Amino acid sequence: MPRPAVVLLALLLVVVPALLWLAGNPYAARLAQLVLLTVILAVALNLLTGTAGMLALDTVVYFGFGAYAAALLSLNYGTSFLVELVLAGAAAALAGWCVGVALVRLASIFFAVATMGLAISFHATVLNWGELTRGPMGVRGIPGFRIGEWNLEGWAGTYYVTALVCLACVWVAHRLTHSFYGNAVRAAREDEEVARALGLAPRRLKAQVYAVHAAMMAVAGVLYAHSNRFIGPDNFVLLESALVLTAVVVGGLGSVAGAALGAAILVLVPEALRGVGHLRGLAFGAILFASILLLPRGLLSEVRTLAWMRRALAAGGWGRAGRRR
Amino acid sequence: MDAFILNQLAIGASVGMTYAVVAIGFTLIYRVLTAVNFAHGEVYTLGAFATLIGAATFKLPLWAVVPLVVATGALAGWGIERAAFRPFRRYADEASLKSRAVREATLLSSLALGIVAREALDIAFKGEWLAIPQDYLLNQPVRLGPVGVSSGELVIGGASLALLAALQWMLMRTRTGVAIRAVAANLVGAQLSGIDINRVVVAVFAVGSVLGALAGMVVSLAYGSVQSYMGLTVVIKAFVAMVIGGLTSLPGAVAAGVLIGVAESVAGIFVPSAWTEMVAYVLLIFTLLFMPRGLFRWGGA
Amino acid sequence: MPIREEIVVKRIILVCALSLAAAGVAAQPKEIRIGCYAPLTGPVAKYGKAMDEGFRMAIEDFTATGRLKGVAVSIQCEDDQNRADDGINIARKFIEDRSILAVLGSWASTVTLAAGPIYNQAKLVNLTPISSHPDVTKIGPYMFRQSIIQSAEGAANAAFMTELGAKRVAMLGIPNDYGKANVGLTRRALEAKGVTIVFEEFIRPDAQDFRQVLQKALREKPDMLYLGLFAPQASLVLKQYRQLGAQVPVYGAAALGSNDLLRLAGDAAEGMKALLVLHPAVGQKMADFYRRYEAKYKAAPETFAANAYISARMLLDMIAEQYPNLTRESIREGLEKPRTIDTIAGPLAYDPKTREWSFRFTRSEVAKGEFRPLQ
Amino acid sequence: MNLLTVEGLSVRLGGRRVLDGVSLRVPAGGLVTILGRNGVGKTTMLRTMSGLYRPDGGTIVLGGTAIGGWPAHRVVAAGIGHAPEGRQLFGDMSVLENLRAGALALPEAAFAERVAEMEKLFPILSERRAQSAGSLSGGEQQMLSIARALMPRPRLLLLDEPSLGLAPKVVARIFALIGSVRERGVAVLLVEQNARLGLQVADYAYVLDQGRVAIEGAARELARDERVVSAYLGEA
Repeated sequence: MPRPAVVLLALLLVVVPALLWLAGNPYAARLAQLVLLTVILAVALNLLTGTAGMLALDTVVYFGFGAYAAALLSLNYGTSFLVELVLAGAAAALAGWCVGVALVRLASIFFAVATMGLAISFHATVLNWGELTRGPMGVRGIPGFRIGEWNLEGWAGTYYVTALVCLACVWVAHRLTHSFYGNAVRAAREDEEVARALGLAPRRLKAQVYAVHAAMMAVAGVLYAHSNRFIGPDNFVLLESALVLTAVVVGGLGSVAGAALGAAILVLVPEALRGVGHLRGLAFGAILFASILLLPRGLLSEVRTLAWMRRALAAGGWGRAGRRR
Repeated sequence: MDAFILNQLAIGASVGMTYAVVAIGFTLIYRVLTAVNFAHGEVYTLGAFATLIGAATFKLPLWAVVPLVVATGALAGWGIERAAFRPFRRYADEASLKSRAVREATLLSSLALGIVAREALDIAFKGEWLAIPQDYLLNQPVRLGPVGVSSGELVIGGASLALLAALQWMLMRTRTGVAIRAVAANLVGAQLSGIDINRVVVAVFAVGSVLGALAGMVVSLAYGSVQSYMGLTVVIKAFVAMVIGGLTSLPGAVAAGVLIGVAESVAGIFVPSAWTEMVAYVLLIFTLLFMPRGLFRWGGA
Repeated sequence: MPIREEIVVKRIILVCALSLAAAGVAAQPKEIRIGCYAPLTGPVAKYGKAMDEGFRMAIEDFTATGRLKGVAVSIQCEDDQNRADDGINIARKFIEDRSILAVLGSWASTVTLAAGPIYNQAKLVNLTPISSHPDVTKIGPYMFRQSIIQSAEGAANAAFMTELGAKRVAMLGIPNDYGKANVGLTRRALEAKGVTIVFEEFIRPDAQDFRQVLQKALREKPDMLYLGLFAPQASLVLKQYRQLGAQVPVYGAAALGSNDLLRLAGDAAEGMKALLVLHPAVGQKMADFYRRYEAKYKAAPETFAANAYISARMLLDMIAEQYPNLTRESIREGLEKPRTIDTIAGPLAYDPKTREWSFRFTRSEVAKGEFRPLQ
Repeated sequence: MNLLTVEGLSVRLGGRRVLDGVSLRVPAGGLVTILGRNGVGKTTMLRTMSGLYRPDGGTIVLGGTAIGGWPAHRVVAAGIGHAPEGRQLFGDMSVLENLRAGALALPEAAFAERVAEMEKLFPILSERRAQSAGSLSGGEQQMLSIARALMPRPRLLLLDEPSLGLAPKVVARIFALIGSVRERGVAVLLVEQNARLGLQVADYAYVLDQGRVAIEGAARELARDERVVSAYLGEA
């Protein structure tokens, strides 16, 4: 095991919960959980936008799909969240694959516009399809996390469920990006023609990444529905997509660690500014603007992170990824 | 066709004209820099607020509001270019001027600037819906055979066609127009021909934003209310109109804007109007997938 | 190190002294804090701000009565941006802050419905002065409401509309929890009275042009048009309705019984019928409130400011009665005691079954640019 | 008397030093060529003189005025015309409009006069006047590019790879035209990968290697220089 992974595990599974327990503050626990949820979204979007280079604004589609699937399944059929994670993840991956195959041939800005159309259409659908989604009222009374008789509704249970899923997603994203596969995807990002000449299938790679990202977002949606206990169309407006994209940009496109850092900033800074009231929106815009202008590569850039990871892996002599060098 | 259908089409066309008039400025900027100016919606909003301030605060006559709106638009365009676009033109070769990184960075920087502007307006005007004074409004009913429209709609339609014609004339017949088209066609070639591209780009932003602000003015005069979030929906529709119209074609964007309005209206006959919001995006995705160069390949400008 | 030890000892003494002081405060609280969540930014910020200002006026007026001398009373308003999520975050924050005795808010039912269960579970009273969705107080015993109740409004609307001769009604609503409930409950009451609903549609709140849907409504030949909208959309609808030259009478939901509508719609509102609740035309005390508010904030108040004022005044008066034995539970008990309170909107009667106070409705018509009460 | 004097020019692009202390001279009315392999900095050299890149060391003096670091449009006004690599024409604009864009500062009468002069020099362009630049053949595009650069009456013309991608016959015509440009008193700085051609027409030549001047001398002498023959003239 490399040292960074041990540190991360210890931090998320021991240190943070201990601090939250000491603070005895469910509000802080809720924020910590929200950060982890946003980390899943940012890491997933980073796979798509950072590593595969597809600027997407449809985060809310798959996130919302997972959330609504979880809410409606658990209320109507009493399913467990574990079942929903698998079902929603698989369904989103399938849907993502189909959408991905259709959309990946669109170049940069057109892809962004098409995904924006998807996001707005999704919102209109959940808002107007009242028979299924309960329309603008949203879905209330969603049960918390439970496994059989084991009640995980409290802050600690909610935190641990989210942390474990988050770690799993980060691990998957990390393995995908720091591998031959990741390099292939990056090649497809830089130049489809060259990638094709290298014997890769760039569009298939991109569609695959799109499907994986959709699955991760749906998983986050399931967690969101069960921890928030309420979802409504307003949770899935275009601006939420822009928020996650901002997190990825602030953190540094292409870097898994950067995406996670960006997610933490984008959740915690506006929350800290809550007292300032009406300046929050202004602050959000200003953070985005300043980070693009002053930190065009984000806080932790892809190149820097990759270089750091290589050193860490070489030092740790970790598994296949390390040996392949 | 019965009067109901005709009226529905007329309403759709007039709503489409409001998308079209915003799309003109938006498309002009895209055409020159291949960059999307997401702050354009806020320019539209600023135009509407300038109209409100001119009419309600200073009680200027309508003809005097126009220069105020024009000045507001020009200033906003200059500011957006300086703050959100120029910082990314660090090198002057083609590889960096129109690279994907620059396009995406300016898309986000203009989006961020738009958010800042919108929130600032929201704070300044307390998020209120504000009414344009009654006697400035262009909403007298006008009957054209079986179809009833308002004077404002005729003004919006007339204005968007006039602005389109004026812009086309400017692009084709004036030296500034030649310079703008040269910059749009080839940034490096334009510089080596002695054209100061920074000046041309500022001019483009100023002209495009003046058009956006004028759009905000006529729409606010036709509908009568103004609010800080009003540009949000419209800029997205203008974007869609630009893509459907073929990205760089001004007449294409206008036609696509009208088409979107009519399609929304026609769809509204068959489904509840809340669903018609999706019409533009269905059109958009259809266009992108099956006619990636836009519905109208009208060449020329 | 002796110096260090000395500091430690000093610190211990200090901590003891502080905790003693704290215990003293608990016995005789010098500070009373009430939480509030409202949309202070975003598209409906104006309403949230009206709430905030109503609360502040209530505090001022309460302080002026001198009932709790030397006690600082404050209402801490947090911005929920009209979003359920933010409402939930604020709720978690408030339930942790033991100095918060009760919470007021929010504006949108969506937000209150999302945050309410958290307050209820934590046994912290949430009194909403605005959110009118029927489900709000069904959340549990810690949820109270002091606003127009949609079912009551629906019945009153139906009674008024049938007296005006409505037989075929076309209804337009805003597609949010307010509009759906308002249109739905009014529709049910109308149908119970034998009225036919010939058309019902929910408009796009971000649209600017509603003539397309108005034409669709008029095609069904209604004899009355019902608007379950807020003032910004309703004013556009009214203007465009006049432009179409339609003659069918218009009836507005009680939310439209505000001067804000008249300001935005101008002449187009002429002849509209609506129920008034928190409008200066309903009584002298309310007219006084409006006058004082205008003098203070240099702008006409939203009806929501009056809502907020009434709720905060009632809460503060009750706290003064209970002082100094104040707990979160005592607030609930105080509100629970069946009682009729006297407010600027006249006497309000409490219904212990629904934990709501019922408001009086005054029938009115817009004539010459203002709401005129009808007998 | 030297028209252009470049002293110790250094340029850095994206962190890489592309030019490292290059010095060269172009006499008034002279024809000087820069030779070198792909990627040694020839194009960067011309682009820096034209103001597309900022030098980070050295001076560029044109007829007594230091123009180093000026933006491109001021350099053009100072008297340098540049027919760039890849021609960089305005594809969807007509030939006449391309010429117009090259001389926006000229008043109408002077413009017409210049167009007449250019059409005399490149008769094919008068036939193609209203055609869009993108529809011209490669040779015609190259002529248009040169004509556009000559529109504002420059004292010095920078020519970047005019032979690139053209058939030998066309190349011969273009090089003949370079001679007539020179006869009109315009100095020419020619960048050419085809060293043989460059040395044929030039008076003086510089060979660039890895951002530095490796060899310089009269063109006739360089054509016999062993190093140049083996490295650049060889079998080609």
